[in-house]
Amino acid sequence: MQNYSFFSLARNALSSHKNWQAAWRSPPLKEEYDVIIIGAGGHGLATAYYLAKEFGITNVAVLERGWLGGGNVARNTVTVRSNYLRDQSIPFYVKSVSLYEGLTKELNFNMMHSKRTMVDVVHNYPKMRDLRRRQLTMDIYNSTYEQITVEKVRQLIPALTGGGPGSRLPIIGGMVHKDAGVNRHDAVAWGYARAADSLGVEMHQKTGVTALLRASNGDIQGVETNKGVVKAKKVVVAVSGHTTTLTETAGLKLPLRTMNLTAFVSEPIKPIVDVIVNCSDLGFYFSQSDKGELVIGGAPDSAQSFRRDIKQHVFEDTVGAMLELFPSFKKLKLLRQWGGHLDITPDASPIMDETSVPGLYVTAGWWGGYKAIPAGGLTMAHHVAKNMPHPLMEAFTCNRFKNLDYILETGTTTAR
Amino acid sequence: MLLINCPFCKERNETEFVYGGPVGVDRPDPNAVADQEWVDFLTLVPNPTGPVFEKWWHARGCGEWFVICRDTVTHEILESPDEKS
Amino acid sequence: MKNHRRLESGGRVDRSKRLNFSFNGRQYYGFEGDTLASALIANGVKVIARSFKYHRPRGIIGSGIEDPASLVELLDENASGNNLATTVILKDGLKAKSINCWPSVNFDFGSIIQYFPKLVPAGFYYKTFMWPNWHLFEPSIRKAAGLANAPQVPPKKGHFESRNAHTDVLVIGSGPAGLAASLTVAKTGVKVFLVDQNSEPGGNLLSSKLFINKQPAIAWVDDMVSELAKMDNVTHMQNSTAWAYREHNLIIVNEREVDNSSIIERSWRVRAKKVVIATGAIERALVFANNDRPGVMLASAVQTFVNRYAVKVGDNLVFFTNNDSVYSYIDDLENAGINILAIIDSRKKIPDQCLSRAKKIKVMANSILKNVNGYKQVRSINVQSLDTGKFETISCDLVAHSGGWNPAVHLHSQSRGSLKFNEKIAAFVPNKSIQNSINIGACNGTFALAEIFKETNQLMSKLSGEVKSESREDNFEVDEQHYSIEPLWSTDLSDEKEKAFFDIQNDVTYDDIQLALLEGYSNVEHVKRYTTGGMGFDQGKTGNINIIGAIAEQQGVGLDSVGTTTFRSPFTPVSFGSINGVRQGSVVLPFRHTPVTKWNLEKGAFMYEAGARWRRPGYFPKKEEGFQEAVNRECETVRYGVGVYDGSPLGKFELKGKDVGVFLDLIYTNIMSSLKPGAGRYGLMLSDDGLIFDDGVAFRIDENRWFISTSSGHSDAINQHMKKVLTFDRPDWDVKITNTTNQWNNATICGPLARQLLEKLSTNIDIDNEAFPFMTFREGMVAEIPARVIRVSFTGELSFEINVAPRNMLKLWEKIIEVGNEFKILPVGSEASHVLRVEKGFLSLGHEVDGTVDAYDLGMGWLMSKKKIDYIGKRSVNLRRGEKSKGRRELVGLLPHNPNEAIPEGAPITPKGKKVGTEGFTTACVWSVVNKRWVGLGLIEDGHSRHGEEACIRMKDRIIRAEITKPIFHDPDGKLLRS
Amino acid sequence: MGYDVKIERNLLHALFDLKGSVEDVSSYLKEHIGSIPVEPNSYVTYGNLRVLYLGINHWILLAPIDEEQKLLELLKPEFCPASISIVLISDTLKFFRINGANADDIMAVASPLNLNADAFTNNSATFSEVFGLKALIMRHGDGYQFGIDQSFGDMISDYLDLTMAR
Repeated sequence: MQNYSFFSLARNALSSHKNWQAAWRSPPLKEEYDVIIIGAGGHGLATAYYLAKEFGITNVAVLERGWLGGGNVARNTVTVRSNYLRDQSIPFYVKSVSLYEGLTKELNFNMMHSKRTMVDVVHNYPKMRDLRRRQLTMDIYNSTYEQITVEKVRQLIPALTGGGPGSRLPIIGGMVHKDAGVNRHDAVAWGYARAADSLGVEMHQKTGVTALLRASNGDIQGVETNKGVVKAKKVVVAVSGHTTTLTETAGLKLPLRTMNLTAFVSEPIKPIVDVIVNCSDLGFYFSQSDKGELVIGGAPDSAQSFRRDIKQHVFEDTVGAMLELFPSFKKLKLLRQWGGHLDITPDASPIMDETSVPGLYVTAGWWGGYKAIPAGGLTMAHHVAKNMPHPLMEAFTCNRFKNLDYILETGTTTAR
Repeated sequence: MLLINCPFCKERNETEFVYGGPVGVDRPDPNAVADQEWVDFLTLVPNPTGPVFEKWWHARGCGEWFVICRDTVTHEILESPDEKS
Repeated sequence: MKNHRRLESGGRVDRSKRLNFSFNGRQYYGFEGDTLASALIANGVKVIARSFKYHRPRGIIGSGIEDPASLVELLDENASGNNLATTVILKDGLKAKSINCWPSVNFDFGSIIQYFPKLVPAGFYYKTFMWPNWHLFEPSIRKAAGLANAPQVPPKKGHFESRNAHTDVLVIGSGPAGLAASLTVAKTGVKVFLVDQNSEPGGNLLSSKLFINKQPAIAWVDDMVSELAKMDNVTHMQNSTAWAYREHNLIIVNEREVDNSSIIERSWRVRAKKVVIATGAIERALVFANNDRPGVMLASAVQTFVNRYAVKVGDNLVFFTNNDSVYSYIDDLENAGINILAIIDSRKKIPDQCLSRAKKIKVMANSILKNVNGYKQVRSINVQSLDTGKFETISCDLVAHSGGWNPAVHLHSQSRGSLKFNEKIAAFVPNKSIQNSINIGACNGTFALAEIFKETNQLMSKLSGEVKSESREDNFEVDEQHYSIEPLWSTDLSDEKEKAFFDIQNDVTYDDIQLALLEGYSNVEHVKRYTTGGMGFDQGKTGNINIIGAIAEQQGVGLDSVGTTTFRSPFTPVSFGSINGVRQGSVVLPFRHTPVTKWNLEKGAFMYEAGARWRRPGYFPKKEEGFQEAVNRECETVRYGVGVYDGSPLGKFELKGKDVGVFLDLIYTNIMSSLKPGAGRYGLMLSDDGLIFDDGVAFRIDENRWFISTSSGHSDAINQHMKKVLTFDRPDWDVKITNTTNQWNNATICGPLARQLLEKLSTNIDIDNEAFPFMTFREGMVAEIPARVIRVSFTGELSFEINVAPRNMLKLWEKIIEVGNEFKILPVGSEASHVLRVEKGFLSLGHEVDGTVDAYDLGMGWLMSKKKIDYIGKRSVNLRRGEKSKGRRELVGLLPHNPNEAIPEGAPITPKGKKVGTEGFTTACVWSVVNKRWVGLGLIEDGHSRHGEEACIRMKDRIIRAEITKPIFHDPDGKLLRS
Repeated sequence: MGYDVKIERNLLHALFDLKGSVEDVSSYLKEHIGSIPVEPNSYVTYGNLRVLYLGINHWILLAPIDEEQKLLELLKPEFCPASISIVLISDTLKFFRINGANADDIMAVASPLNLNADAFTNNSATFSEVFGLKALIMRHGDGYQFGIDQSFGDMISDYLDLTMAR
């Protein structure tokens, strides 16, 4: 892998940047691989990388219907955090956050991971109690969460001038999650892809999988694509939103519904907010990117959808919530907005498991799955390589629904 | 924001309605089905890329629950219930 | 300063209305009808802004929303961040300044970076700043981020509005196509909305000097507009941008310059049966070295500034084009006194009708503008003939270029319509519409005026058919126009040292695009993201197509197979204030009051946000009294005297029909159908997956009538649930439900003295315990008010819930307080209620029910009917418990070893207090006034069999040890509430 | 410059909620009041009394508040047959009246309902949304009146003040 550094940049400048290598190759598609990963999004690419890096499995193809890194990794709001409620979830996300922190160096690709802390703005006492429960449970797993006063909230976020004592929903305090950060989402996809490629993993873009193929004994034996049949004894489905579309071609039904979640950015402005602001009582969250845009998210749409679109009323609710706390943003302008679809399970926690089809693995149900990419990739690779789940993912099985054992995470999306 | 055809009130803004999930199988007799069948009823819902039958409640209108058929890709409403009165 | 670049006459500015403004602290003036851009040009101001990355000086390039560079910040009362000078309507007193430059636009420290451009190619930040750590670099890079400053305060005057509109036809764009279409449709009598982003109608006709029906086009525009104005069924709005095309033909329009001085901006949600998109076309740039120097402009902008604003942009002009359109500007510009030195045309063969318009001008076919000389101002250009390879330098102060025209397909594309690449005009045009919309005119790829009218007529008669009317035939005579083009996505820059920009705002150069492609970022989305091309304030309106073209050329494919990046809303940036509208302050979220709310506030209650948007009193502190003292006082009043609380928010429903009994048996876990008239029961409702949904009571009024009450937070959900079950699962059952939540308010008096108080209030109900036992209700008069009195208890004490009509509630309340005085009655807030229910071990949905427990875990298995074959949730609870009932978290009492030590609510319980996975948590902990100690409730694994053992609550710095007990700390036999 | 409207707030009407099949309700009402409307979301008038048809098998009887007692005696909610349900709900809705030149502007801000004259006529009545809440909307004079859940009355009042643009 070509090394990236200031010196390589300077050296290449001398040759007018004509000698850079492609970040990943475009090899011809083979007839068979050890492992096929469907979906070159965050989870698919991370799984490929860790399969090669940690488990030495390099005869791997990542098949992507569209363009590499074009899934939800291209559309999310890049918040990385580990403030979860349940014992099953917290250690998983703690691991993910720590992997993210080392990722720039590990992949030699600057993710610009900025550990800038998240501030939960709290408006009611039941919420505060819930967050305190999180705080004390998170402490067991070394994730930090500290209660702060209203004054401290305002000190950390000077632009937050609303929510005063006479307002509709006065702020009563906040929680600070210092482990939280943001980074460059495209860099995560490209960094994993480049590193996986250098270890021998193949990326195949514009290679859409149309069906999963099973052998006569029921095991998975490969996939059918727009470029022909490709064989593999192990297939990982990492196609947020379209999971059931694919698994149903193998006769496998999964408890997933596909929904649309949207985000938007403001015009670029000089730095005004340095932390990630989250306010679930009103229903919005945002951070300011290094480009100066505020990256803002809110609640999901209610109904099922495969259309990456904006529901005007959901969008207006988010804007109204933000303006309540940041009234000076009234003249700030919306620059761009978009949607992405993802699938959700009955308990809103993910499924990472080998399915009842031997050799077929799914990683799905990611509802805010960006933060889970490194740990999701690592544990999935572990499962595929060792034929047994990684301890951190053990709870997130398909089978938990057989006994209706839910892992209910309130606030799985950052807002609501 | 959809424009949903309520059987009583005709076309109304989506904000007047509450989404009630896709129409799955009918609720089985809980005393007559195997565990797996019961769990499937609770957790497996149709999730097609295309037309899906789904329940909506006209919460801020006439109060009727009804079923429409909507395309999950285009959001076009392909079938609405007949006008009833 | 004087307007020395202003023409003596012409244009659409009103020279009698002089407007003073300031830019970067200097005073200037312009006229009504000017934009900030035209006024700055009139005053000879050339450098408007500095670019994002290289801080190169930038001038005005376009004349409207397409301009990629002229960003300014508005100050004072109009303060707003990034604005294109070309779209800022000039106002008297306007103050603006340049963005992204320090200390000033003419001397910019940041520009030093441009001397090291080789070190900052596209995506350089992905490759460096990694050692030793990104955190060291981020602060200084972050400082350079952003463009303008965000406004520091909200607008001081006025407010925003958002509103709804419904129309038969929405026409977007009041250019020639839009105006003709509007009038045609409006004459059929249907309701028409016509919106347009510009300050004046006419679209491109405002900039040209064309003739329609032998009169100047602008006169035709005036005729059309005045005819439309006479029609009641037409709503015509200028300064109104349709910026989002949502599903089901919902279009969002941002209206500025509202005819109501207190409204800053207005947002319209327009629902249209049919949408006619007539948004015109946007001129695109050509890519050549130093194509960003002030004085390099889009050709159409030069024409617009001259014809519409009467400003002479430069004196000596060179055109650079690959298409016909610049040839039609020649006369207008020469008439304005601009000296046209040359037309550089990249085409080998230039159409004759073009050449005939340029007879006196040097036309250089098959030639390329190689580069521009000058820094803050164009000084000269170098042109190369591709025939001979020879170079020539031409001194000039203005370069007007045209790379062709892109139909403004943004809204069509937002509506999910598809696009196709039209080779004839070398541009993407609408293909299929998905929603009920059509494209007409230039946005449909039809550029010549005569053809626009022809097409509009055709399409409109078809549309008129849809809206039930005869078609009409207009016959417009217009001057001929021709349009042909040979695409030139980029000039040959392989050996060029100077920068050539694809995206002028984000400083994305030819080299950047090449680098992205070299490194394998081959998809158009990759190129956009790697280089940030097209991601600026202008979202690449003039430049994106060239990026697509460059990719196509490099990959040797057609533009069709490269495709476009997604067109996202908004079409142009729009303020969050207008999107939000009037919703602010007290109404930012809904709120609900009872008739007692005002009284509570007057009595100094500390108000809480409760479920379902109710605002409820938490406690009533006396002066200089803390939280705990106030709560203790209220609790003691209930335990030893009598208190009163406002229970109005409880959800209430009346049910009638012959099947209500069986229905209640289905939705509650226990049996309700056996109740006698006048009697009621407490019950649990589950969802079908066995989770606890609500708890409440059901009472029978007579054979066929019942009422139920639910928790206040869930009444809407329960209404929904009941009707859903009746519609889909039990359609044959006769159950009619009326929501009476708002028909009944209640004051609940509770405590050992409650009966005495009720007697004092005077009632015709026999309130003796025998005659009116626990869990029954009676109707009668209380304090001369018709009332329904219910004996339920959420505190564990003797209670009477006195329900009355809301119009009588305050009267009842005040009477209770007045009469209760002698019993030292106190109003009780939700904090005291919490303490009282914890002392009794009563369930609270938000505390003990967190989605993992069932009724058995809570020790309420007696509510789970064994007799009933089915009730909602039964099967799932049994399935979840399965054979094993070990390891479940069960409700227990927690008595801290130290009676004065509180356990924070939510605190986790771990085995022996170790730093390991939890075995439970504290659901509630209160100071018990009857036990004079802290008492808690918790959920802990196998808790029912662990009474007497020790629970270890793990805090960060210590362990709180507590005894596990039964979850009840007061009157375990329930004698008091039945007394 | 504000909108030119006159707003009356928090008015009470006598209201009776009626449910049951069309046959049952129409025969019961015919006996006591008159025939019921046929068009969904419309009403018929009998003197100062209106019968509103608001949902499948759902009507509301609306009259001045001082008629309440008289109607109670006439309709006898407790004694009507099991097949129909009559519930007094006068206090459930607080009514607001908006009249004047700009009544349409206020309603355009408040409600997504199509209030164009051809879509919402003089004898239309329907449940729809006002400021995001369920509301019973009718025309009134040169403007409108709408009823909103009683507990939201103060909120609607605040909302109207904001909308009046003063």
